[in-house]
Amino acid sequence: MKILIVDDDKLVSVSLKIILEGDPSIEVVGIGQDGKDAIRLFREYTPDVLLMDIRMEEMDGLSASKEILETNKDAKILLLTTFSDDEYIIKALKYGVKGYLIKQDYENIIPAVHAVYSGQTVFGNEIVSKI
Amino acid sequence: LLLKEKNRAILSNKEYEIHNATLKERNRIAREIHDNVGHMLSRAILINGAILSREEEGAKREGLAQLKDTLDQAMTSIRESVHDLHDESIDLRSMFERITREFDFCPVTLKFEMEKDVKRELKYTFLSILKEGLSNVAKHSDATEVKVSLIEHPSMYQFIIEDNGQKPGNEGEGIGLMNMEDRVEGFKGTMRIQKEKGFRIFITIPIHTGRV
Amino acid sequence: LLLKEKNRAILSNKEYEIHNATLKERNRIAREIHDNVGHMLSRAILINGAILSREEEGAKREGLAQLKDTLDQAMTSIRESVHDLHDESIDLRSMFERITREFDFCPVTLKFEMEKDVKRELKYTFLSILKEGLSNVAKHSDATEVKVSLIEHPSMYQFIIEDNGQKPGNEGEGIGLMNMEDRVEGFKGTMRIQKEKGFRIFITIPIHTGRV
Ligand SMILES: Nc1ncnc2c1ncn2[C@@H]1O[C@H](COP(=O)(O)OP(=O)(O)OP(=O)(O)O)[C@@H](O)[C@H]1O
Ligand SMILES: Nc1ncnc2c1ncn2[C@@H]1O[C@H](COP(=O)(O)OP(=O)(O)OP(=O)(O)O)[C@@H](O)[C@H]1O
Ligand SMILES: [K+]
Ligand SMILES: [Mg+2]
Ligand SMILES: [Mg+2]
Ligand SMILES: [Mg+2]
Repeated sequence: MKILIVDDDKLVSVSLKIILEGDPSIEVVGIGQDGKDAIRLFREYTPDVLLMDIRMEEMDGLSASKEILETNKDAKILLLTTFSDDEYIIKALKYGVKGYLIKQDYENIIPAVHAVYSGQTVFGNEIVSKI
Repeated sequence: LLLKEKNRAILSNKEYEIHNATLKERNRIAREIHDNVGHMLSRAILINGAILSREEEGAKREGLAQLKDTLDQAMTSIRESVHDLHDESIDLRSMFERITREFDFCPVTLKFEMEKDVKRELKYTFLSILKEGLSNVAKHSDATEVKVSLIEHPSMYQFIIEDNGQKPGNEGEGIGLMNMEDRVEGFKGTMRIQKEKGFRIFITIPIHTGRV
Repeated sequence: LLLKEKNRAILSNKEYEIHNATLKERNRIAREIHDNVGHMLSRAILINGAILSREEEGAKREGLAQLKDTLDQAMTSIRESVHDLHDESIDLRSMFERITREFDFCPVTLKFEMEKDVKRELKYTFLSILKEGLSNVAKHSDATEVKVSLIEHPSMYQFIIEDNGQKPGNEGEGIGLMNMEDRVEGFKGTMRIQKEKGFRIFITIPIHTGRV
């Protein structure tokens, strides 16, 4: 499974990459730092799942999700957030992202990515079959 | 006399603004903590997770696991403060319970059936109406019982304060009822006074379904 | 007329109380964060330090060093918020500078010689006296210059606002000066009005040496 990680904090992305690659079936194909990177790298690598931070300086994860989903409505985007009460989450779900993950709960990240890959939805700790 | 009223209006407005200022400040800080410390902590948790994922069993792994627990606790603590802050720390139900319990002119029965959380401006409006309504009973009425109910219906809140007093006075003397009406109108609600058996204030406020 | 004055007193008091409520809330939250999250973080830093001290050079050590940096940053961020909070965000000097600079009735010279930080109530008192003093000059005086000085002496603060106006009016009509006096008395200070050449307000406020 090909994964693209986008977060404006490089230490976060690199840590996520290391954690994800503990699963031999996962390959992190690229790392980006803002929404613009996300759009560009998504086109370049067509990843199976895009893991993307919500709050980023240059272009946030919300606008990037919107743009990617407009041209590629099957894109599987899983958003990363610091707290589950992030006011943007609800908006993002309306755009058609496949859910969100709280960074702190990284132990859930491998199952979450698999779930999204197989068409399920992830709300923080919960994996939901279909909305 | 007009001035006296204005004076009182200023005071009640003041209470509101002080409350408002407090909440604003709280939210500002919540956002600050959320953005700065929360971000740093979750980064630390991820770095730790990355190291842990490559560490074999042993003393070092145990230390890293302790570190993880501690960071998780810090995160929980922040989340709780931030959450408390967003909740505006007014719990409407317990405020209603306290105010009605502390009213000592006559017994009050309270029916409180609210599901969703309510925006702070509206919370404050409910509270100030309740206070004024009860103080009016104590000032103007010979009631031996008051019934208060605040109920969430599918598309509106219904708020009733009624007493069984036998000498309903002439409204329009003070500014208490006027103030209530102003606030209710601010939420596009309606307010009616009925004086059949006792004094009854009947308020409805529409629930905006578009709200998140 | 008495009511009108009372009205104004309430309003100016309101400004004060809103400010006060904001600061109180800020301190409450600062303490909470400091105590809870700060404690947790310093524990995490210690655990990390212990692990680091036993780790050889290599990728893992680098990870732990990054973790340490992140935790240090989080701690700094908390300390800064807490510090900002305690500072109450009013910088008296810059407020004095701004108020005197923005006064456009006539030039103001400012002498500001304060060493230690001042408690927030006193800060607010100084500020409101300055504002009232200057607004009196604009309202009542034909002055072409105002001198403001706030100086910290070993055992007291000395605060003077004086203008060179030639038509010192009769005091006791408004409540501005009364308000000043009230506040000064609240700090066991003294206030004198002199009207030899121009209008001069002379205030001293004792410094409590026992203050923390
Ligand atoms: N529970 C009640 N029972 C009987 N009369 C009432 C009751 N509540 C209000 N009234 C009548 O309505 C009038 C208007 O009430 P309102 O609260 O507006 O003014 P007030 O209480 O007289 O003065 P203020 O609220 O400004 O201190 C009262 O003066 C009183 O005659
Ligand atoms: N700088 C000044 N120069 C000349 N007269 C002054 C000056 N400051 C105050 N006075 C006189 O002292 C009076 C009392 O001042 P005070 O500030 O108490 O009331 P006010 O300015 O008239 O009204 P208020 O402050 O309540 O709006 C003024 O009315 C004025 O006659
Ligand atoms: K975030
Ligand atoms: Mg970010
Ligand atoms: Mg009343
Ligand atoms: Mg004045």
